[in-house]
Amino acid sequence: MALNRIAESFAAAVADIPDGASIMIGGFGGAGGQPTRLMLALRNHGAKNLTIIGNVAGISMTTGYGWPEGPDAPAPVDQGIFFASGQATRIICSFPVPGTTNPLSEIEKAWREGRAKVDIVPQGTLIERIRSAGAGIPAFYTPTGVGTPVAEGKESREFGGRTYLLEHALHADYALVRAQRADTHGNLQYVGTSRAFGPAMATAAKVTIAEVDEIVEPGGIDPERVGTLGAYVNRIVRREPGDPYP
Amino acid sequence: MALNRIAESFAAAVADIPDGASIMIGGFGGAGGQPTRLMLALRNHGAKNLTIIGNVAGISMTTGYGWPEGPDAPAPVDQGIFFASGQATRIICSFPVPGTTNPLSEIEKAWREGRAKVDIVPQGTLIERIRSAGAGIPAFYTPTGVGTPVAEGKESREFGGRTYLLEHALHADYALVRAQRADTHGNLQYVGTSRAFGPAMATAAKVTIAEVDEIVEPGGIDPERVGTLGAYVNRIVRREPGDPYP
Amino acid sequence: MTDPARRLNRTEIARRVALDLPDGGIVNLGIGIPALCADLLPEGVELRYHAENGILGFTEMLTKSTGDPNIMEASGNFPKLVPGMAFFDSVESFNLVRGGHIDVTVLGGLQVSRAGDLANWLIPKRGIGSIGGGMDLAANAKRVIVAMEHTTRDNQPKIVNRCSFPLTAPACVDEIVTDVAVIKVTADGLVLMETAPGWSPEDVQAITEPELIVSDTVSVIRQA
Amino acid sequence: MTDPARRLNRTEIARRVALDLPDGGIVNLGIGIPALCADLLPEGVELRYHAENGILGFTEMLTKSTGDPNIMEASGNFPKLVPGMAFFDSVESFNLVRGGHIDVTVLGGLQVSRAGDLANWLIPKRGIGSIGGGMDLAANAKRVIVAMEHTTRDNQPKIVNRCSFPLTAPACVDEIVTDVAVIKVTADGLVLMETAPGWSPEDVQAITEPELIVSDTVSVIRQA
Repeated sequence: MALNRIAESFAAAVADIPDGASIMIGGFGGAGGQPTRLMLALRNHGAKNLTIIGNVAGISMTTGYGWPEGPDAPAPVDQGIFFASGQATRIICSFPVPGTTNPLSEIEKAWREGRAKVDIVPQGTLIERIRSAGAGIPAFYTPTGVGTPVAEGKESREFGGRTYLLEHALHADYALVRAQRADTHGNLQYVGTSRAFGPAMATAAKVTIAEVDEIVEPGGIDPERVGTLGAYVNRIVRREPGDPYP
Repeated sequence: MALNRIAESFAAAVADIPDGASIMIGGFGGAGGQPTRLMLALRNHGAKNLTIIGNVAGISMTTGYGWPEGPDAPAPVDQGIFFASGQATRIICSFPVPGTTNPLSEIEKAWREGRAKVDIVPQGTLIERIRSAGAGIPAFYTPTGVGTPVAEGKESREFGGRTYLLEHALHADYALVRAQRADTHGNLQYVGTSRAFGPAMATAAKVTIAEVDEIVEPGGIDPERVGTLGAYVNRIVRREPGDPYP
Repeated sequence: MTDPARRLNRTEIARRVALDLPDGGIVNLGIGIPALCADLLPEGVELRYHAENGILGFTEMLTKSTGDPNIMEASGNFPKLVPGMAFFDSVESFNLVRGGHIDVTVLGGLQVSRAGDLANWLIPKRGIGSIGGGMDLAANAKRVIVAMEHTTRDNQPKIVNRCSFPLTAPACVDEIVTDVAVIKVTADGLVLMETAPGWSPEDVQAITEPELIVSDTVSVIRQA
Repeated sequence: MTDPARRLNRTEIARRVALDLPDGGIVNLGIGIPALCADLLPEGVELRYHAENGILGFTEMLTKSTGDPNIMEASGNFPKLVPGMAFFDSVESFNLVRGGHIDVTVLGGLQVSRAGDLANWLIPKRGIGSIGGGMDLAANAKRVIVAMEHTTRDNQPKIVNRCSFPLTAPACVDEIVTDVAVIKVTADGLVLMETAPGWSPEDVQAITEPELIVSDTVSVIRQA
């Protein structure tokens, strides 16, 4: 009983997210690995002044990045929905804008209008900062970003004749992740490249909520294929069969 | 062709290990995950003045730790063989001696006789130092060891009101690892708890050599089950079917 | 001085500790008395045991002749495959530990100080010690319970003003369960919560170096 | 000044880069011209392509209507499942990159300096830029090849004394392949190795800001 992690609905799973919360959103960018239903539930929930932490952000809705195409394919959804709705006031990500400027993404519109702060972090530094938060490491040194605007205001130090930047752990209040299968204890199984930022984010947030296609009994996930341990997962919600979103 | 990683024998796989080399040995301690045939080949090869990097070291031969028992079970082998042979002069590990003193392990004998240096590192710090070496992180902060003899001579620093130690990446010249299956490109599949230190060590050494039960064509390992990428593996050697060592 | 009554045996110490393992928790049990807790849980309590080598969710052990050395826990025994288990590497295993995701660890102890400092990895005259995962667990688990005999074989206190042995971690212990007492470590000092049957608070104090604060609710040691 | 002969098209640039991808290597191709290299390898060359999102060993792409969004590469396309592939998370993916395990990365460029500084992530007047995995790749791959047009649309040099745009990484570029030249970055400066058909070293110099050292073996741009 004490191990059961099932939440009754997407709305219920995000109902306690307060104004001002920081929210990690799993996946890489694109449909694979994105917790689309949890995102839509959070949009409907309406919490405000949110900080969104993601990787590629806001370009699927403008360019179709990582989304299937074709007559039955749904219109892409991405982190831009929280900027269109006015809920998010900050994003920490590695790839907030596509190479083209037209049409402007919702994130870029909010930034141009002074409604949102955009923190751009090199992708390897972003994932390592998230991983460090979960792993109890408050700070680490990385060679990435030395001699670039990323180094501004940061400590640097030489090791073995090369210069490195000190980077800090990045925690969040909530992580929304997407996996294909969960067992009732919250163990998650991912497929393909849908892992991406999900497993690290699940370790770095106070509350981790997983959106899955299927919930099985313990034993229904091969112990060799647990991608996120139930130890990190607080709530799991099953998608409706036949959900048009990938 | 360029991706083929198969070595013809255990002896051939370790033949270029020079005197003075640092050697990571995978697994955790015990039979599972230990590259026993590669270790025996290195013992026969005879390279001297070796630094051994492992985790639990030298207690299987004295206590049977992690080895099967029974009439057909082989006598345990562990890192002590390199101290009995006089090849190793240093070990970096987390658990070099069992709780009991009798009989003395080969590592402890060598240490008592002044033939070997023993560096004891907390297990979580040891694995993170190895992981950092492979991940391009020269140093990181950890809370473990603060206020203990482990902190002696190390920098400490506060983050968020807690004190942490600065720990450095630990590289090696060679990593000997054990997996159950390899494909010809060097991708490795592990089972159960035989992973342990192997995957991180494979990333941290200049040359990684894997001992496996089975070599398959590419595609013979599920892409979801690759525990060590072929990118990290330089040589693979297949064990003889029916090898008595586990 | 002779004991006023018998001391608890190792199984009884473990049975008392088992009462404090939280339903649904992630628990790591050290070698020795701690490892005995697993078989002594109150009914209805479900835990997920973690072992440092990379396994979560194991329960009972197979014999060494029938087990699989590729499915091991950190004491070198071979657990049975049970539903809900997970295997992972040592990096992930210590992310769990260092990251503070272990709810309770139960460790053995050589000495515990008034401030909750723990020494359990090295008797200096022994020469080399073994740290293993103990420092990571002691420094980072959400709750650290030490299960040990109250005194050394020579009846010298193991609960001391200041540890003379090298520390595993400072100010890390939350609770001490011994063969004669349950003691809580607080900011005010060590609070005696329970005593073994036939042992008075004064009897416990007599073999304890720091002064104990006797709880208003001090009781006989409970058992699962 | 008019061009002395036509410049190479994007496919021809990519075909030249493909000659420098080492058999058996781990290769990461950026968006744009770099991504074209994959289809243009010399016969017999086997590479393992890496993409930042956590895939190694992919080859060809499926169409967006038949592919699976759970099997993606970093440009957002959907690779076909082929033998020898591996999937992993972003932590592992950037261990490969930051740890220096990528043999070659081919990146696009806005500017490359005489010292091999690369600027490719932000045109300041554009406002927000996107760093993605580019800084990690540029700073840490064993070999960095930049594939780009030699000049801007206004025919201004993109190979400059000093980058005016924010850097991706300093002193990281090993080789520049453009639509008119192949240039090696050395400690002595930029060495002109090859020129497009009909282009003399002087023609290339005329649209390049730093002074080029003309190699003794300068030749026409080779093609796979």
